[in-house]
Amino acid sequence: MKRLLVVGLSIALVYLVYTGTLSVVEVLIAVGIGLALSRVIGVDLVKDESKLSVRRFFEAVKYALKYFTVIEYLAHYSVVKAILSRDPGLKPAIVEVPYYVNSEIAVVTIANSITNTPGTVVVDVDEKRKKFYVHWIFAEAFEGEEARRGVSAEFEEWAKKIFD
Amino acid sequence: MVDPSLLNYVLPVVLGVYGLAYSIYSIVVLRGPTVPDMVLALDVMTVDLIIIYLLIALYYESPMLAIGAIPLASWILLLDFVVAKYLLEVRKK
Amino acid sequence: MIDVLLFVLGSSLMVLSAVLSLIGAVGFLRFRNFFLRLHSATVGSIGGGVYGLVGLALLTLSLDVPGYLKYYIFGVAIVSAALVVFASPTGSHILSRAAYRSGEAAPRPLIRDKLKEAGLE
Amino acid sequence: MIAEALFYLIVFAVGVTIGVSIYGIIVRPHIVKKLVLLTILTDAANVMAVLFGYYLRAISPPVYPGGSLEDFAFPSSAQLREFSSISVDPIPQVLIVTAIVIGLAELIFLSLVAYNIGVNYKTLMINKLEVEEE
Amino acid sequence: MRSRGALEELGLVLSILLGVLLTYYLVRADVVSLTYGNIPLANLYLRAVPDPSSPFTSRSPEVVTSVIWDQRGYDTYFETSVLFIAIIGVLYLAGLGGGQGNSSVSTVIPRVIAKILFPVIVAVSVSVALHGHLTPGGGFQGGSIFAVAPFLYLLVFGRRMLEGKGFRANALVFARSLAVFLITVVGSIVLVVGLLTGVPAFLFQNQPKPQLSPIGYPAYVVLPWGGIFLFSGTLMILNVLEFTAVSTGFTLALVIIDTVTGGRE
Amino acid sequence: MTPVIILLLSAFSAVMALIATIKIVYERDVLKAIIISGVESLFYSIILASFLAPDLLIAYIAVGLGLNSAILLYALRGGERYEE
Repeated sequence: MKRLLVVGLSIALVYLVYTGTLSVVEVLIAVGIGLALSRVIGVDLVKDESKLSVRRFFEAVKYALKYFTVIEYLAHYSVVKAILSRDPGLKPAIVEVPYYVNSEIAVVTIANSITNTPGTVVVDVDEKRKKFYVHWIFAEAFEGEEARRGVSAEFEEWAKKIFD
Repeated sequence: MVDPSLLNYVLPVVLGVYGLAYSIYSIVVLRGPTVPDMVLALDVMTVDLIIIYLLIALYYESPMLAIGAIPLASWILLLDFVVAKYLLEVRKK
Repeated sequence: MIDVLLFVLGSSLMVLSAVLSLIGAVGFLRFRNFFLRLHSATVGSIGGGVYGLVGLALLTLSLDVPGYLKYYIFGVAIVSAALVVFASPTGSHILSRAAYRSGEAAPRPLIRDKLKEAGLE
Repeated sequence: MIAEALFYLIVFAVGVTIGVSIYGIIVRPHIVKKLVLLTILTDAANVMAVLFGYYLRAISPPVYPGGSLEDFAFPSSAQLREFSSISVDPIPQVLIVTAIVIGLAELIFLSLVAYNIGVNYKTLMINKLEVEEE
Repeated sequence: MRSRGALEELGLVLSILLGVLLTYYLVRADVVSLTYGNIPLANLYLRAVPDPSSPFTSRSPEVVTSVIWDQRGYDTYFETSVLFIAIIGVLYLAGLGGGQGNSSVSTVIPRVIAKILFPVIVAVSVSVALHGHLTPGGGFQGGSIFAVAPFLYLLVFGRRMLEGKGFRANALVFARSLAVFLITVVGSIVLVVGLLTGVPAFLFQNQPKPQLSPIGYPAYVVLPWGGIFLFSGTLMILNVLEFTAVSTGFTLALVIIDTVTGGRE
Repeated sequence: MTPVIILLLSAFSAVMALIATIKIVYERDVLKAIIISGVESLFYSIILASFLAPDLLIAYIAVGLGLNSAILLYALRGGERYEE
């Protein structure tokens, strides 16, 4: 029930933003479409209803703010320096990074956070052994905890707080 | 409220630089030696194109020209998927 | 007062982001390999796209134009920024995976390849 | 002056694109490439038709702009005259929407035909097809 | 690049010459021109279509969609039929059956992201189709945007998942045929009523015409809480029906093509 | 008055579309030709946006970039990828 409402209202919000008007009929249509869609695919989007809480939402907002200011700035700085300098000093390698979260969406959050910072790209995921294979442009370590500390430790902390 | 005529100082600069980046990406797409290179450049070009649409809509002050932005953003990955599927499955034969 | 602040913040974000997009394009020309170009593509799409969309949204919010235009472009810019954040890394991931597995583009300068050592095919 | 030169450059480039894609359709043997060039021919012809409706004073798409729904429903005559002096020509766009639908329908059908040719004759090249049939 | 023969060079030159000639005559005959304004026919459409007092009105601010469904409605109906017949032809050529359900591009990341993108695309497409008479867009545009969402599921999860969501081939064919049939009904209902009551009417007629035909669809309803809801007669109904027809048709075509080409080993 | 910079962008796009067409005609790899045709529809969509045709723009990004390339790639699976 909670799932139906949350997913439906967020779809209705997207609809209203795209439509650009706020009359009564539009809001009714938007809520109707949102609820209908969320009946069909809400089960796919939110597996566990008990995880929908306000605290987790604010954690996500905090994470997004920190990610898009501090972390992205540092990553962009190093890659832009590598692009513009005459001798980039690259050490490209595909390293093996373990992860310790369970839910699918937490895995995807970590993987997309890794890919969205310039310098690291997730090339493959091994779901059975819980390993990411990451193409890292300034490789410092190749496997295990050291690689995890360099690539994904902070993202994983946040993902555990938000989704697990 | 800020006077919209101030946009005349900002928009040409931004549109010019984005247009320059867009043109370099389009040259890369035509030149890129391998297939994944071309698709990757096409992705980034699409992101640039979204911003250019919104800037054009702001220039003409007509919201109807911005209508293509969200659909375009939601299938940046479609061509990637199709090409990846082709590369993976045809190699298997 | 807050409008002027928003305008200045938005336009400086946009100029910064346009320059980042240009740097990403230069990176495409300078790097010689697909797997290195992936990183400059990230610079182009996150630094050059998402920040530009957020800046455009802030800039539009401060202008003295009719409401339907202002809020519409604001909403569209924010939603498409969110979509780019979700969609662009997924595309990079699936493309690099296909390129690696099919051998279409080999990651040539590579100091160690754990994926090959793991033998995951 | 600059604007006119650029506009005629666009018209010229689109016109030559039409010519080159016709050449490619006739000369290249690969069926899928023929289909690619066919879509390009359609696209270029459509863009050319959009260029017919444009003029330099136009700043509005052919949609009557209104703030509220009442403006949409009951425009005055003077407003409409002003609208028609700044809007582009709607008729080419109407024709092109129809053309896009039909082009896509034809492409879906022809691509399945091309696939079946490839499966049955083990090749997609027109010139090799003729040799096999003798 | 292999060397090209003299004949091919001649062909390229000739085709470029064709383009140059085309451009020259278009510019020379003022078909493309920057200085003049609109031609009288364009002005007629632009002024008459949104104007409620004009005899040719459709009560809609969107000139393009209203010309498509009102002034040239009969033509557009047959264009929809062309799409319908093309998809029937695809069905005939393919012969449904076979094909395995799994997919090769599917790691955990695309699976989650496709689930997030699906409702966004559907919401956008419904908005485009429902406001076809107010903002740019319409049935065809909305339908082709919608078709991307099932296509994404098809690429990531395979055909089984799509069938589990209700996109089965029989249901799609049924929805499509029903929509095309209802377009015919909506277009001819004014004519039938006119024949029964003895007043003149036309096929695909939208608003009443002052001297010719006194009957037609209403343009808006007054809402109980004040304000009006404008739906421009047939325009919104036909847009919704066309949206159903085009979206189901494209989904059907993509499912068929994926089944046929993926099932071969 | 239409700003010159938008016209400049469209003129660049039109010329690049012409170059792309010539490249498609002489390209041996048909997969690359299909991707270049996708780029070409991006070029044309920018022309449509700056010449004020939003109705077509929205149909075009759905059809030209999404569906056309996908359908052509499916057709290419029937036979060989390289053109001799």
